[in-house]
Amino acid sequence: MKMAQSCLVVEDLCAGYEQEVLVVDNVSLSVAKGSIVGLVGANGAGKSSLLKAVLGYLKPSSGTVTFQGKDITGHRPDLSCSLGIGYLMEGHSVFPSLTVEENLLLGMWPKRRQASVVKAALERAYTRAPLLMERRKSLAGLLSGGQQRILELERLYMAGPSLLLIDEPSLGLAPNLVQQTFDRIQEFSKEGIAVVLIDQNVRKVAEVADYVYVLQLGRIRKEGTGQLISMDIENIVKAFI
Amino acid sequence: MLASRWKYAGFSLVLLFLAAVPAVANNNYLTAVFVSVLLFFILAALFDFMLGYLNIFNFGIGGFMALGAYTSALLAYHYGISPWFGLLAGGCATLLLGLFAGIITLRLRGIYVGLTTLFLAEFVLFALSNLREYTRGAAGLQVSSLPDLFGISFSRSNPLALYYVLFVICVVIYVTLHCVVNSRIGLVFKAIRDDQLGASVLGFNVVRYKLLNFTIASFFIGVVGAFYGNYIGILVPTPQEFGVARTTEILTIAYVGGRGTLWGSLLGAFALIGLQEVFSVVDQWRLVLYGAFLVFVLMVFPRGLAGGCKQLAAWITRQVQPRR
Amino acid sequence: MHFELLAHPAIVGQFIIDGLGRGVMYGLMGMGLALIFGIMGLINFAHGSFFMIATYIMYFVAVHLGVPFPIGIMFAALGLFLFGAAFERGLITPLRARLGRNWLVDGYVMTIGLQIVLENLALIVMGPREHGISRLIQGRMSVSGVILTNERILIFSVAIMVVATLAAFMRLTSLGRAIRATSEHPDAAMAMGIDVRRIYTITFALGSALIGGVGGLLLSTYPAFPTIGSDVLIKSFIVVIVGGLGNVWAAMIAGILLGLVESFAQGIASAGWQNSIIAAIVVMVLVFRPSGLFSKPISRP
Amino acid sequence: MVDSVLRVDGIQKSFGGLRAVNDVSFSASRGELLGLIGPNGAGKTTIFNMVSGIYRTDSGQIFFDGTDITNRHPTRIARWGIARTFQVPRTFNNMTLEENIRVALLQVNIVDAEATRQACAVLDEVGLYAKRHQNASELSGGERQLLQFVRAAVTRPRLMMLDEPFAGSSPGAIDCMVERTVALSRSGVTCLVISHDIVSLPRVCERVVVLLDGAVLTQGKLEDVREDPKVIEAYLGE
Repeated sequence: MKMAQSCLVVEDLCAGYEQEVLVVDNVSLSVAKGSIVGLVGANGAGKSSLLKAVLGYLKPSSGTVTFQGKDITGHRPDLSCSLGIGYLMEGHSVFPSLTVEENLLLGMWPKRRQASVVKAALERAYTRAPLLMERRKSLAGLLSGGQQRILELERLYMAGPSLLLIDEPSLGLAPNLVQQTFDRIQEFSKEGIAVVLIDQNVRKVAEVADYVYVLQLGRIRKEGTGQLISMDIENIVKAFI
Repeated sequence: MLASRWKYAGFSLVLLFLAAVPAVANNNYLTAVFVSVLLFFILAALFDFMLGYLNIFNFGIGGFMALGAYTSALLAYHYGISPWFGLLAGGCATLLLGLFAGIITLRLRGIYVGLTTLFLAEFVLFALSNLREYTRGAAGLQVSSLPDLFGISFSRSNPLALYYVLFVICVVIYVTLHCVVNSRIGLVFKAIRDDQLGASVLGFNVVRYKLLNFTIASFFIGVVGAFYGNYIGILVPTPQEFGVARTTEILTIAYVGGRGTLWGSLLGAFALIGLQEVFSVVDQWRLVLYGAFLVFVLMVFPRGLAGGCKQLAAWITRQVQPRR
Repeated sequence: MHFELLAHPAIVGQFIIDGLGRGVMYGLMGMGLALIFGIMGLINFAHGSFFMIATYIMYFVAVHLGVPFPIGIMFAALGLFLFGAAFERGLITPLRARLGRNWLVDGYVMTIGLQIVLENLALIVMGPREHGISRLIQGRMSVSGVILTNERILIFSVAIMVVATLAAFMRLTSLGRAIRATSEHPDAAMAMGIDVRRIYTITFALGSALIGGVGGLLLSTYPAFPTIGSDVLIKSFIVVIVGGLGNVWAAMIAGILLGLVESFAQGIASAGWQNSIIAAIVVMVLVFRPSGLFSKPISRP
Repeated sequence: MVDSVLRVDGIQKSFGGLRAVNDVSFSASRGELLGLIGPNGAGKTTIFNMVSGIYRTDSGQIFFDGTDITNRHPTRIARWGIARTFQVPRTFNNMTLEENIRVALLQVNIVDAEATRQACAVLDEVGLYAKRHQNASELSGGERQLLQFVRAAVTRPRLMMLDEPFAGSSPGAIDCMVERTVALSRSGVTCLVISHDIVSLPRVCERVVVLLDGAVLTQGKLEDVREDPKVIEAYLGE
C-alpha cells in the first residue's frame, strides 16, 4: 500500500491506562482511502482502546497517528473529529433527550455555519432513511435499539467524513438489522470513505473487510486480506475462547 | 516504632504549648485568640471527621452548634439547670438531631446530603428565632455563666478559666476522634469513604457505620456549641453566628488544614486565625483572606497544610537518610 | 390564623397577584443556578454573590451614570457573563483538568471560596449601606380591588421573555443543542467535534449572565447590599431543589409555587413561621423526591 | 448435586427492555473451579452482580450451601462467605495496602498486631510487601487487581468470584493469581472465574459455562467446549 493513498496511518502506537501495562502495544496499521479495515480479537484485546488512542480519548504514550498526511497524535478528540473523522463509540451514543433531527444536526457541528450544506445533508439523510424523516420530531431515546443505530450511522455520515471508526455496530441488534448495518457500512466505503470496523461478528467482518488485523493482548498477532482471514476463521476464533 | 514515638512527643509538645502559653502570658487578648483557635480547630476537626473520613458533607454544622448552645442555655434560663450539666444536655440534643439527619440522608449521596443538612439547620435556626416567647428570638438569649467549681470562678470575667474548660473539652474530643479513626471502626470508615460498594461486598454494614459517625460527631458539636454559648454570653440565631456563614468558616479551616487529617485542622485554625490577628488593622479583610486561602489551597495544595507538612517531612527524611 | 380572609375575593386575588409577583422573581433567580447544575453538575454557591455584583453594576450604571434601565440591566448581564467566563476558565477548568471525574466536590468548595471573597470585598469596598432605587417604572392599576403595579407587570413580562428566549436558544440554535448534548453524553459530544471545555465555560457564563440580568432587574426590590446574596442563594436553592436540580423550566414553576405559598402563609398565618415550614418542605423534598416535584424520579441502579 | 455449593436456578434480569440474563441455571460444587465465558454482553458480570446481591433478581433463585440467598443484601451475602472481585479493581485507593488487607481481616475477627502480621505475610507472598505503606492509588492496574484478589481471599470465603482477574495484569501477577486460585480450590473453596485470557483460563478452569445473549449456550470441559461448533458459531456471529 502506498502512503499517498493512505487515509490513516498508525505507527508503533502505544497507550495504556497505567504506565506498566499497555492496552495498545506497538500497533502499526494503515487504512487506504475507500477501504474497510477490520479489527478482530477477544474481549479485552485492545480493539476499542486502539480507536480511543487514535482519536485522543486515550493519550498515546508513544508512536504516531497520521490522518490525511497530518499528524494528529494525542490531539483532543473534538479536534480530530472535526477534521473529518467520524467515530461510533461502543454502546449507544445518541443524545436521548434531543430529537432525531437535533441529533442529525449535531453531526454537522463542524459545518454548522453553512446553512445550505446543513440543509442538503439533512435532506440526504432523510431520503436515505425515511424512518428518520417520519420520527424526526421524536426524542432519540424513544427509538428502538435498531432505529438508534440507524440514526447513529446517518449522523456519522452527515458532515461528509473521510474516515469512520466504528466500534461494535451490531452489538445488541436483531439479525436482520445486523445485515442492514453492514450493508450501510459497505455503502460508506463505496463512496470513498475509509472505515475501521470492530465487531464481534468475526465472519461478517472478514466478509466485508478488505484487510483484517487480529489483535491479542494489545498487539497485532495476525493480519491479512479478508479472504485470507475467512479461510482460517475457525482457528482464529478458537484462539479467542 | 520510632515514628509513633515522634508522634507522641509532638502531641505532648503541642499540648504543653496550648496549655502553657495563655497561662504564662496571662493576657486577656491572647487568651481570646487561643479560645477562638481551639473552637475553630475542634469544629473543623469534627467537620473533617465526617467529610474526610466518611465523605459526609455536613453543611448544617452551624445549626447543629446552635441546637447545642440553645439547649444548654434554655435549660439554665427556664429550669435553672446547671450549665455544667448543660454541656452534656446540649450534646445529647444535637446527637438526636444528628441521628435524625443521618437516618433521613441514608439513601442520598454527595451534594444531596449537604443540601439536606443545610436546610435542616436552616429549619432549626428559623424555629429558634420564631419561638420568641421561649427563646427570645432575635432579641437574644442571655446565657448564665458556668457556676464556680472547686472555688474557681468560671464566669466570663475569668477568660483563662474558661479557656481551660475548652482545652479539656478539646483534648477529650480530639483523643476520642483520634482513637476512633485509628481503630478498627476508623479503618472501616476509610474503606467506606473510598468505595462504598467495595466495603459492602466485604460484608460491612455501611448504614450502621455512617450513623455511628454522624452521631459521634453531632454529640461533640453539641457540646462545643453549648460551651460556645457560655463563652459569648448571648445567643442570637443569625446566619453569621450559626448559619451558612459559620459553616463556611469551619469548612474553610478544615480544607486549609487538610482533609482526612484531624491535626491538620489545628494548623488550619492557627494559620487563619493567626493571620487574621496579625492583620487585625484591616479586620474586614479577615473573611476575604479566608476565601482567598480556600481557593488557593484548592488550586495549589489539594491536601492542605497537613499534606504540605507531610511532604516536607518526607523530603527531610530523604535528605537525611543518605548520610546515615 | 386568619382564614376568614379567604372569603373575600379581592383579598385572595391580591394574595395570588403578590404570590405570582414574588414567585416569578424567585423563579428567575433559580434559573441560572439550575442551568449550571443541569449542564455541569456544579452547584454554584457564589450564585448569590453574582446577584449582588449585578445589583451594584446596575446601581452605578443606571443611577450614577444615568443610563436607561434596560441598558443597565444589559450591562449587569454582560458584566456577569465576562466574570463567570473568567472564573470558569481561570479556576474551574484547571480543577477539572487535574481531578478528572472527581472534580465536583472541590468545584463547589471553590465556589464557596469565591462567595466568601466577593461578599466581604463588597463589604470593604462598598460598606454596609444599601444602594437602591424605589421603582423601575412608576404607576399602578387596580382591577376590581386587586392592585397591580406596573413594575410587577414589567417583571412578569421580562420573565416570560427570558424563559422564551432561553427555550428558543436551547432548542433552535446549534450552540444550544451542543450544550444539551454535552450535558447528556460528553464523550459522544466530543465525537461530534464539540469542544466540551468551551461548552462548559459558555454554560457557566450564561448562567452567570442570567443571574446578572435578574440582579439588575430586581434592584428596586433587592437593593445593592454586600450580603444580599445569601438570601438570594437560599431562595434559589429552594426553587431549584423543589423543581428538581438542574431543571431550568421547573425552577420557574417551583418559584411561582414558593411565591404563592409565602404570600398566603404571610396573609393568613402570623409572619415568621413560613420560613421554617418552607425549610421543612425542602428537607422532605430532598428526602422523598430528590429529583424534585416536577421531574421523573432518578432511577437508581 | 448433593454437594453443590452454589446453585443458580433459572435467574432472569432485565434492564429496561433489554433482557440481560434470561433463565440461567448452573451449579458449582465444593472446591470446583468453574469458568464463565462468552462474547461481550453475554451477561457474565450481571450474573456476578446478582449472586453478590448488587442487582435484584427479577425471577429465579440462587442457593448457597442450600440456603436461598436470592435478593439478600450484599453485606449479608458477603458474611455468608461469598467474596468477589471486580473487573475494574475496587481497591480502597486512599488507604495503604496494609490497611486494605487489614480491613478485610476484620471480617474474620483478626485485629491489631495479628492483623498486621498476617497482612504483611500475605503482601509478601504476592510481592507487594515493599509497597505496604503506599496508598493503593499508587499501584498499577495489574497490582490493584492482585490486591483486590488477596483482599477477597483473606476473608476465608467459601465461594470466590473473580471477574476478569487477569486482564491488564503483568505475567508475574497472573502467575501469582493462578497459583493462588488453584490453591484456594484445593482447600475446598469454590471459584467462579470470568476470563477471556485464553492462556491463563485453561490453567485455572476445567469446566466452563458458555453464555450467549444472557442464556447458557452449553457447558462442559473447556477442551470440548472449544471444539463445539455451536460455541465457535457464537463467537463468529451468525
